[in-house]
Amino acid sequence: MGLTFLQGIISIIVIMALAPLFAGMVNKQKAILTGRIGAPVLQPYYELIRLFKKETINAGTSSFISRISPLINLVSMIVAAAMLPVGFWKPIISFNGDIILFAYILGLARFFQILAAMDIGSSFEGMGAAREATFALFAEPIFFFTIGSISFISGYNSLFDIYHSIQLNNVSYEVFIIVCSISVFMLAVTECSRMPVDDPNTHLELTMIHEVMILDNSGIDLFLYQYSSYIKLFIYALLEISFFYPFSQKSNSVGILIFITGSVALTFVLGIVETITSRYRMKNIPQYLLFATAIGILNLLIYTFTK
Amino acid sequence: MLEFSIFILIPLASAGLCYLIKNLRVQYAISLFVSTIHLGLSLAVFLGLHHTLLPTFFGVDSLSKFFILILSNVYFWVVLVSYSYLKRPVMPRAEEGKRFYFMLLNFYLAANSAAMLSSHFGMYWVAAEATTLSVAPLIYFYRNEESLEAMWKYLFLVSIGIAFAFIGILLLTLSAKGTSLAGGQLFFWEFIRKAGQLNPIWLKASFVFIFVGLSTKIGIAPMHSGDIDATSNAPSPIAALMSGSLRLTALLGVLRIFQIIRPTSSFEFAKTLLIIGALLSLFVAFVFMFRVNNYKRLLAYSSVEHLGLISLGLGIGGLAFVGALYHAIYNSITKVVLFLMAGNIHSRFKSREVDKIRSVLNVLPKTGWLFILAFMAISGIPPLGIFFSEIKIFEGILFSDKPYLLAVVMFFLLFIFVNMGKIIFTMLYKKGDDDKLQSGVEKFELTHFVAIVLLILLVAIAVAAPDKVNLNIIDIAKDFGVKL
Amino acid sequence: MNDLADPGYSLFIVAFAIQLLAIVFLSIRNERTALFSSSIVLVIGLILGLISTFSSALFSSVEIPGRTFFSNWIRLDGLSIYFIFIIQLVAIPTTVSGISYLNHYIDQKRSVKSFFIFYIILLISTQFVVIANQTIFFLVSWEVMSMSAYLAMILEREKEEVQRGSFYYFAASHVLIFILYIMFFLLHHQTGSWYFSDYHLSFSSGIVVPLIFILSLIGFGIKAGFIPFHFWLPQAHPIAPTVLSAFLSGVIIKMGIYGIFRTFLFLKPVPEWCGWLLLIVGMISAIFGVWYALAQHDIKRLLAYHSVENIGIIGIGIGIGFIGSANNLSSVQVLGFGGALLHTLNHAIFKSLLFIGSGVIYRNLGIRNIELMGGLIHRAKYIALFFLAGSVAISGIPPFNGFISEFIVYTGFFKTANELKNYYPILMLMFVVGLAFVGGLAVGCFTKVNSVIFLGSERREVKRFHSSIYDYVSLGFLSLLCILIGFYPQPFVGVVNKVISSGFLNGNSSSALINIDWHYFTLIFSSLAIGIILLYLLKLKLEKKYGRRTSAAWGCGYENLTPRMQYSASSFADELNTIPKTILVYQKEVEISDSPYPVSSGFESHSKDFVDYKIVLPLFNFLRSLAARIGFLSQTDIRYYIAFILIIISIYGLIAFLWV
Amino acid sequence: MENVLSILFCLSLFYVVVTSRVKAYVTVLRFQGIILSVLLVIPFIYNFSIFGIILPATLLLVKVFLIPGYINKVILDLDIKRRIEPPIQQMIFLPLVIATMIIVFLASSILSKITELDVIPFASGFSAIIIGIYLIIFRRKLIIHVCGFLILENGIFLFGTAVASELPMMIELGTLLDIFVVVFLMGIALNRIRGTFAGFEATHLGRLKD
Repeated sequence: MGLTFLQGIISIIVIMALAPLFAGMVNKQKAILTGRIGAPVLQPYYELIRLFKKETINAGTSSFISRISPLINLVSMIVAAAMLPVGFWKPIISFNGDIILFAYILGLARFFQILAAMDIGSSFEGMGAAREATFALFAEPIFFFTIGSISFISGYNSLFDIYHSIQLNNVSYEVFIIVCSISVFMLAVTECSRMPVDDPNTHLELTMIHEVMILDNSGIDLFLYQYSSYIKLFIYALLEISFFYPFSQKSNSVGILIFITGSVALTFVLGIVETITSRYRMKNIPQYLLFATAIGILNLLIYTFTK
Repeated sequence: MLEFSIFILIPLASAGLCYLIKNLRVQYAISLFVSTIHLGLSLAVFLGLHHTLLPTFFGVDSLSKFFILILSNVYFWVVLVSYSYLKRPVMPRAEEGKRFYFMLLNFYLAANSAAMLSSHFGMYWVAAEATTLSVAPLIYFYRNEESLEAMWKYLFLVSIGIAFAFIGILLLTLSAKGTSLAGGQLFFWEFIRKAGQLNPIWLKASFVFIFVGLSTKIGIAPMHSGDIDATSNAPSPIAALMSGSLRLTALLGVLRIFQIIRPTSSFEFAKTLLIIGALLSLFVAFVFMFRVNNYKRLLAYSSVEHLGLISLGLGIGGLAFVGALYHAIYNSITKVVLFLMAGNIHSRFKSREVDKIRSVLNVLPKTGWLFILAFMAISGIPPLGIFFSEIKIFEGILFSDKPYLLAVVMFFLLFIFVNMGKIIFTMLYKKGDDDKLQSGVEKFELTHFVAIVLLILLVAIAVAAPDKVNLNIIDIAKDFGVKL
Repeated sequence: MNDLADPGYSLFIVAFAIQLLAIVFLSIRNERTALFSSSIVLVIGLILGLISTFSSALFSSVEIPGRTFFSNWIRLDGLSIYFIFIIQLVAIPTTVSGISYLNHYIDQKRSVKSFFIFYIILLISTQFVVIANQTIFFLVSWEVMSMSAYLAMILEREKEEVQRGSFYYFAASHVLIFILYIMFFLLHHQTGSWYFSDYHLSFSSGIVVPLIFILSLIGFGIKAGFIPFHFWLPQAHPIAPTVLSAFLSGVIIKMGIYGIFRTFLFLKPVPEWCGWLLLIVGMISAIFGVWYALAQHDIKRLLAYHSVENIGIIGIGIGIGFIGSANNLSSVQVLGFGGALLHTLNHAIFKSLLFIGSGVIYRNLGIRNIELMGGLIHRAKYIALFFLAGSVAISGIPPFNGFISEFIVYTGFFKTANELKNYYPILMLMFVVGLAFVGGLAVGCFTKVNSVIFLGSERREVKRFHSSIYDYVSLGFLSLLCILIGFYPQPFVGVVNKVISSGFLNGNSSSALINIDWHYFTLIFSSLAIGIILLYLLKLKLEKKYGRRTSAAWGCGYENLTPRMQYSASSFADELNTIPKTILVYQKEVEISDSPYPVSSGFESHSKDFVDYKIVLPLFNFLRSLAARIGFLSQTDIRYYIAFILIIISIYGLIAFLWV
Repeated sequence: MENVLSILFCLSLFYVVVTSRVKAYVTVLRFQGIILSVLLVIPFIYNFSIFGIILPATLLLVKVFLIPGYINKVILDLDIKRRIEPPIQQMIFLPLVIATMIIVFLASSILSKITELDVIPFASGFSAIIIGIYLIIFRRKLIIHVCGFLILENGIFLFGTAVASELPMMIELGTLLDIFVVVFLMGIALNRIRGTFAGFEATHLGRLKD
C-alpha cells in the first residue's frame, strides 16, 4: 500500500514536472523541421516563471468567475493527471469507472474556461468559447469510443486495470492500437488546440480557439492557464502512450522505458504533423472530428468481428 | 290517492291558480311549495319510506322511482332560482312571458310526473306530448325572433316525432295480435311479462318508430336540431329543465320499449340501434364543437353528447348500463349548474355570441369559477360525479363484446372536450377590448348558492355513494336483465 | 383505525392536516399576511411530513415492511416513501421562495389567493398520488393533481401565451387520463382487484400485458415528457408562475416516472424489448431535449426542454434496469434503477433550483428572453452563484450531484456489457457515447445560459435588482443539497439501494451500487476543493505581491465597445443548432444590407417544436377542415329536419327488416 | 265498409297532392275528419251504447269543426296568399306519391301474410302518414305544414283503427286534446310570425345556425 501510494505521488510529480518540457520539445522539433534553430527546449519553463512574476490585469467587466476559473482548470488537470498510470505504477486515483471521472473532470475544466471567456464580455472571447463548446461536443464521443472499447475488451473500466489486464494473445489488439492511437491523436490535437485544428502561435484573434479564450488574462491567471494547457497536452500524450503498455509483459522497467521512448517519439510525431499540415478552416473542423468519430466506430467493428 | 294528487293533481291545480293569480311573488310561493312537497314525496318514495298505490294507468317501479327523483330534484332548483331570474332586467317584450311562466312550469311538472309514472303506453304518450306543449311557450319566453323560430321548430319537430312514437305504439299492439295480449291494454308490465310471444317483426318496427320518434325529444342525432334550437334560446332555467329532465322523460319511453324487447330475439337489434344513435350523436357533437360560436348552443350540443353517452351505455349493457344510469343523475345536475351560470353571463353581457364574451373571470368572478368547475364536472374530472359514471361506461364498453367502440368514443370525447375547453376558456380568460365591463364586482346571488349546493351534491353522491341509489340502480339493471 | 396508533403514521396524518390547514389562513383579508402565514403553515406541515418520512423504515436499517393503511387504500412501500420524500424535499424551498415571488404579483394588484389554494391542493394531491394503493383513489388524486396544477397555472390568464400554454397542458392531461383508464381497466380485469398490492402479472400471458405496458409507457410518458409526447411541456411550464413551474418541472413530471416504476412493479420481470424501448426513447429524449433547449432564448422554455433531457436520462436508467430484470442480473438492475432513482431526486433538486433562480430574474427584469439580459452577476452575486451551482449540477459535471447519478448510469452500461457479452458491448458503447454527447450539449447549453444571463455587461439597463431573504434561503438550501449529494453520496445511494432491494429485484439483492468506491469521490472532490482554495490563497498572495488592476477588455484596437457587441445566445449556439436544422425547425432571419453605407442590420434565430408544428397542429387543423366540410348537418330549414326523420326511419326500418 | 271509406280517404290524399289552393286543404281535413268519425261509429250501429258514442262525437267536433275552423280563421286573419307555388312541379310530386302508395300497399299486403290485418285501411293510413310528411317536406308555406301534420295525424288514426287497438277512451280523448292544443299553439305561433318575420314560409325561419 505505502509503496503504491508513493509511486502514485511520484508519477503525478513526474507528469507535472515534465509537461512543459514535452511542449518545449515539440516546439523544438517544429523549429528544426522548418529549418530554424528555435527556442530552447526549456523555453516553456522560462515563460511560466516570467508569467508568475507579472502583474495581474482583469478586464473591467469580468467577475469572480474569471478569477477562479484558472485555478479550477489547473486543479482539475492535476486530478486528471493523477489517474494516469506511469509505467505500471498504480496512480493515486484508480477505481472502477475512473475513466468516466477522467472525462468529466476535463469537462469541469472546460466548463469554467468557457464561462471565464464569456465573462470578459468581449466578442472575441465569445467566439472562442462558442468554438470550444462546439468542438468539445465532438471530442467527447471520440474519447468514449476509444477508451470505452478498450475497457470493453479488457472488461475493466479503470485506466490502470485496463492496461494491466489486456492479454496480447487477443490477436486483434495490434490492429486495434493503430486505430485507437490515431483517433486519440486526433482527439489530443483537438483538445489541446494544436494544428491542424487550432494554431497555438497564430496572431489573428479570429482564427484562434484556445488562445483567444485567454486573451484577456495575464500574470498568475495566464500562468495557470498555460501550465494547465501543458499538462493537458501531456495527459493526452500519456493516454496515447499507455496503449503500448501491454507490450511490456507487465515488467515495470519496460513500462518506464515505453513511457520515456513513447513520449519522445510522440514529440517527433506531433512536430512532423504540425509542420506538414496547415490549419483547417473553421467550418471544416466538424468534418475532421466526425472523421475521428468514424474511426472510433471502426474500433467497435474490429472489436466485434475479431473475437 | 295522496301520492297521485301530490305528483300530478296539485301541480295541475297550482297551474290553474297561477293562471288566476296575477302576483308573481304569490305564484312563486305556490310553485315553490308544490315543488318542495313533490321533491319530498319523490325522495320518500325513492327511499322506500312510503309505498305508493296509484290509480290505473299509473305505477311505480324502480326505473320511474329513479327518474322522478331526478325530475323533481332538477325542477326544485329551477323553481328556486326562477323568481330571481324573472326579476332580472330582461328584454321588455318578455313581460307577457312572465305572466304564464309559473303556470306553465307547474303544468310541465304535472305532465312530466304523469309521463314518468305512467304504466301505460297511451298514458305515457299523452303525458309526453303534454310536456312538449307546456315547454313550447316557455321557449318563446323572450318574445324575440330567435325564440319564436326555436319554439316553432321545436313544437313542430317534436310533435311529428311524438306522432311517430304513436305509430310505434300502434305497431306494438299489432305485434301483440294473436297472442294472449291481443285486445288487452297496453300496460308495460304485461308486455314485459309476455314479451316472448310478441311478433318480432312488428316489435322491431315499433321499436324503430318509438326510438326515432322520441329521439327528436331526447336529442339523439340526426333528430337533435329542434332540441338544440330550443335549449339554446329558452331562458336558462328552462334550458336547464329541458336538458336535465325533459330529455330523460323521452328516454324513459325508449327504455320501456327496450325493456319489452329485451327477452325477445330482437334484443341485439335494439341494442345496435341504440349504439348507432349514440355514436351519431357523439359524432354530431364532435363536428359542431368545431364550429359553434354561441355558448348556449355549445351547452346544448354537450347535452346531445351526454345523452348519446347514456344511450351508448344502455345499448352496451353490463357495467356500462349502470354507468349510464349514474350518468343520467350527474348529467342532469351538472347541466343545471352550467345553464344557470350561462344565464348569469348572458344577463351581464347581453349576448350569446362567444366572441362578445370576454374575461368573465374578472367581470363575474364567482360565476366564472363556478362555470369552470361545472365545465370540469361535465368533462369528467374527478371528484365531480361524471368521472365515476364515465369510467363505469368506459370499462363496460372495454369489456363488452365491442371493445373497439371505446377507441371511437374516446376520440370523439377528446376532441369535443378540447374544442369545448377552447371556447369556454376564451370566454373566461381573453381580455375584452372595452374596459367598461372590466370593473365589476359581483355580488353573491341565489344562483351561485344553488350552483355551489349542486356541485357539492355532485361530489357527495359520487364519493359517499349512497346505498339506496346503488341498490335502486341494481334493481333497474335486474329489470333489464343486465348481468353484472 | 389502529393505524393511528403508529407514531410515525400519526405524524404523517398530522402533517397532511396541517398542510390542509394552510388553506384556512388564506381567509385573512390582507393578502400579504394571508400569503405569508399560510405559506409558513404549509412549510411546517411539509417539514413534519419530511420528519415522518425520515422516521420511516426507508431511512433506518430495518427492512421496509410495505404496510397498508385505511383498509388498504394507502400503501407505504419503498417507492412511495422515496417519492414522497422527493416531493416534500422540493416543496419546502419552492413554497419558501413563493413568499417573495408571489408578493410581486400582489404589488401588481393581482390576487394570488386562488392560486395559492390550488397550489396547496396540488401539493397534497401529489403526495396522495404516490401513496395511493387503490386504483380509483389513485386516478382521482392524479386528476386532482393535474387540474389543480392547471387552475394554478392560469394566474396571469389574460396573456395570450398563458392561454395557449395552459390549454396545451389541459388537453394533454386529458389524453393521458383516458389512456390510464384503459390501462387500469385492463389491470383490474386481469387481476380482478382494485388494489395495487394485488397487481402481479407476468408477461407470459398473452397480448394484454404488453398492451398494459405500452399504455403505461404512453400515458405516464406524456406526463413525464418523453419525446414525442413532450410537446405540451415546453408550452406549459414557461407560462406558469415560477413557483409552480419549479414544482411542475421538479416533481410533477416525476409522477410519470413513478407511474412507470409502479407498472414495472406490477409486471416484473419484464422482457428485454421493454428495456430497449425505454433506452431508445430515453436517448432520443435526452439528445433532442437538450438540443431544443440549446435553441431557446426564453429561459423557462429552455429549462423545460432540459427537463425533457433529464427525463430521458432517467428513462435510460430505467431501460438498463429493465434489461437487467429481463436477464435476471440483479447487479445491472440495481445500477440502472439506482441511476434512474437518484437522478430523479437530483433533477428534482437542481431543476427547481434553476427555476426559482429564473423566477428571481423574471421578477426583477420582467422578461424571460435571455438575449436582453447580461451582467447580472454584478447586481446579484449570490443568485448568480446558486444558479451556477445548479447549472454545473444539471450538466452532470463533478463535483455536483448530477454527475453522481450519471456516473451510476455509465457504470450500468459497462456492467451490462461485461455481464452479457456478445453484441451487448457495441450497443452499450453506442449509448455510452450518446450519453457523453448529451453531456457535451448540456455543457454548451448551460455555459450559454450562465454567460448570457449573468456575465459580461448588461445588454439592457436594469433599474434595480432586489432579491429577498426567501430567495437566498430556498436557493441556498437547494444548492447545498446539490453539493452534499455530490461530495457525500453514500447515504443517498444507500436509500436508493434500499428502495430497489424492496421489491424491484427478481433475483437476490446485489451490492453493485453500494460497492462503487464512493469514498474515492469524497476524497477526490474534497481534495479538489481544498486544492482550489489553497491555490486561491496563493493567487491572492501573489497578486498582493505583484499587483493587480482592472482595465478595459481587448477590443482589437477598437475603443468603444458597447454591450450589444457581446456574443449573444443565438450566436453562441448557432453553430450547434444548424446541425439538426430540420428537426429543430431552426430558422435564421438575417438582414444584412449590401449597401456601402452602414445601415441597421439584424439577426434572429427561432426554433419550433417538431412534434407540435409538424404533427399535432396539422392533425387538429385537418380535423377542423373535415368538420367544416360536413355541411348537410347544419341546415336551418325545418323541412330538412323532417326529411332526416323520414330517411332515418326508412334506413332503420330496412335494417330491422333485414335483421336475422 | 271500412275499405270503402279508406279508399275515399286515399282519394282525398290525391286531391291534397294536386291542389294548389290553400282552402282545399281545409276542406280535405274536414272530409277526412268525417270519414274517421264514421269509421268510429260503425261498431255502434248494431249494439248502440250512449257511452260509446262520446268518442266519435268528440272526434267529429274536433276534427271537423274546431281544427279546420281554426285554420280557416288563421288563414283569414293572416290573409295568407290563397295559392301555393310548390318548389317542385306536380309532375314530379304526383308520381312520387303514387309510387310511395304502391310500395306501401305492396308492403302491407306482404306483411299481412305474417299477421292478419285488413290491408286497405292499414295501407291508406300509412300512406297518409307518409304523404303528410311529403307535404311538409315539399311545401314551403307554414300553414301547409300544419295541414300536413294534421293529415299525418288522421293517417295515424286510420292506421289505429286498422290495427284495431283499443286505447281506453280517456287516452283517446287525451290524444285529441293534445292534437288540438298543438294546432292551437301553432296558430298562435303563426300569428306571432306575422308580426316578426317577413313571410309565412319555412325559408324565412333561418336565423338559428352555427
